Amino acid sequence: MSELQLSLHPIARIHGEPLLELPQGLYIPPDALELVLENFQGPLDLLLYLIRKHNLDVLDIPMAELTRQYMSYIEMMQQHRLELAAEYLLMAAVLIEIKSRMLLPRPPKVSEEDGEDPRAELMRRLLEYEQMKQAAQQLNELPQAGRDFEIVQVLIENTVRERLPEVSVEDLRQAWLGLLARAKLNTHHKVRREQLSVREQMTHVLRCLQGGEYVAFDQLFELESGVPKLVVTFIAILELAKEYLVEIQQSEIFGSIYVRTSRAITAE
Amino acid sequence: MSEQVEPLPQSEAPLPVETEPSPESVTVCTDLFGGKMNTEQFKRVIEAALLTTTEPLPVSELKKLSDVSLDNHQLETLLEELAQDWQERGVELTRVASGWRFRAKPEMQQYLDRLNPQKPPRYSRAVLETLAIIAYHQPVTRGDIEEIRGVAVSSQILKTLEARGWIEAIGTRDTPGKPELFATTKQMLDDLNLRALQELPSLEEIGALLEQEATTAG
Amino acid sequence: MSEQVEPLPQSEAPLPVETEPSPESVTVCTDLFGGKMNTEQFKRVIEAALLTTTEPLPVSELKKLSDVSLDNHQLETLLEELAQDWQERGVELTRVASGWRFRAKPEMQQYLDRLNPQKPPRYSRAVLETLAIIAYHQPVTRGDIEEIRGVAVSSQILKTLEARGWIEAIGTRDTPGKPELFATTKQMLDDLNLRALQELPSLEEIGALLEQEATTAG
Repeated sequence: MSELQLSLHPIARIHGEPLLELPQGLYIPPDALELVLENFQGPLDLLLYLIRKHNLDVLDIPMAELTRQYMSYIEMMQQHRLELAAEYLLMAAVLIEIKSRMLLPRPPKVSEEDGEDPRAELMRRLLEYEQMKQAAQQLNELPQAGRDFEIVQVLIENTVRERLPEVSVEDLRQAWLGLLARAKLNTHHKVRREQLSVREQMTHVLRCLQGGEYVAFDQLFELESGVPKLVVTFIAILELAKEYLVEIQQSEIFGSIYVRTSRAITAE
Repeated sequence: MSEQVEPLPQSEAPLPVETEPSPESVTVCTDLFGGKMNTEQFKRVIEAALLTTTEPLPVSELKKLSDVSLDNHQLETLLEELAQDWQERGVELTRVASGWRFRAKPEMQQYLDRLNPQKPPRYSRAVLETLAIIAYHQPVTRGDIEEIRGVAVSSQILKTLEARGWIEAIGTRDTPGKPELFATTKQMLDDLNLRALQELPSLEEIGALLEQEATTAG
Repeated sequence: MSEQVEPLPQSEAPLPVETEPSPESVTVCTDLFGGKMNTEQFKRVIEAALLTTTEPLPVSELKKLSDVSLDNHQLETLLEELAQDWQERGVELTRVASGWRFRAKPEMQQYLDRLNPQKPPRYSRAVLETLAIIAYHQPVTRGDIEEIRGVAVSSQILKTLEARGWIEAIGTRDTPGKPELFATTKQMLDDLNLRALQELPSLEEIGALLEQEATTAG
């Protein structure tokens, strides 16, 4: 339990834990001490720990006391051959400097800069860090996805429907442009706008004739669709005949005209 | 926080999913869970477990969710009840080879697709050109298409377009070999959102565009 | 009651989740969906979509599920109703930074952990402090973080948070070396089930907590 606590919680929160006391008769297993020392996040963390542990006032730090405490921890870390980050030594220098500045008599005329408490910057940093340290812990206590709650995920089987490619008119236009650009068919296959409707009608007529039987000529026309359509249909039938796709028969003069898909008879 | 002894709050109003509980199951489960968890609460736990797992959960796994030991039959009765509770929803509880799992009903697919617009596949240039030729020159034979494209047209291409319902053979040309004549279908017009073939860009426009390009390039 | 036109196919048994529908919502939705889909059916679609997606779905995405156009307010009313329907379950519908999503309630975790004993690793204090500084001071450079923490910040720490998708570089500060500026992501808020940074514990609260500690320690 206590070991778990140690690894999970900032050391400064464990007030009065005998484990953290300096060796005053009490035996500390060396690896436990190492764990404790390693757990400091840096000089600020260590200082905060000392301040809280010895009930010092952050806003009125007794520099001599704090510096002494700090130095003894640094020594202990060095004894245990812990890799001591440069920041720890730098902080030691800072503490000593503040301490000595406080020993100097204050100049009688207090200009704004000189008059500042030599501890002010250190205090600001300690408070700011402590705030963030606490914030970190609060963040850690918020429920986290995957750790403290699971996200719902229900399966979708996507075997249900195959997706088909979509084609737009623009795709067809591009395809045609590509063809034109490649081939010399410019002249060959020039087709007018109106002729597209003729082509469509040719397809329509051929569909009507699909049975292979003769169909009465007038049945191929839809009278209700208006004159332009009738003309187009007529041209379509002529075009089909020209391309040998249909044959047109009239058995007697003024008799009925019949159309059917062409048979081998018309072979050239 | 720390004083929670009971796994779930007991004071809750009856859970809304509760359909008429069969008296049998209630009896089984007040016995089963004693003061700890009632059937409905245990169902909520199973439900939460199944909803948060995409892999099917075997009965042997689901057993771990209970504080008391359950036999397979009891658990399966509960699972069937749960499946029942869900049957009107868009998601259903199903039993598959390796266990139980929730899945979206197939009829939800059309809606869910709207949220995951996977890039639709595209047709190759060969397919598009073939389609364009059939659209503009119909009725045409495979030979016509090959002549215009300058390369052989694989049967695969025509099959693709036929399978899609966009082209069909509407007859044969009366030349040696009786080649089939292909034309586009109404389906193709529908799918391209056209009322008639004339609504395709006219070839004249396309030609003009090309000439323009040629002259500006020259 | 009798003026409700017919919000539900009458042959069906009432859906198990249905709590007393507010008459207002029924009226709104028979109008909205006409003959196509009634409110309850649309709710089933939204529900299925939310259940099948791990990423939170923003209202703009959820709109795509409707065949008629809905304004944000109408949709949000429906979502709140849906959240209401679920509130007694082990799973709940919550609104987070990037949208709406279902999650298992944290009190279910003790059971779910039995099925999936592998827990994600806990973050070290160094990582957590770095995250806190980025969250509360963003945008910040690595240098800023180091100044507050009083020690060097290893690249590993930043990489861990980036890999989790919780922080990202959002630009550079215009000082020598052009150091990168880090900020937290929507994903971080989503993972903590928060809608906005303001929902993080406020610094004032944290300050109060500190004072309290200081006095109790004394």
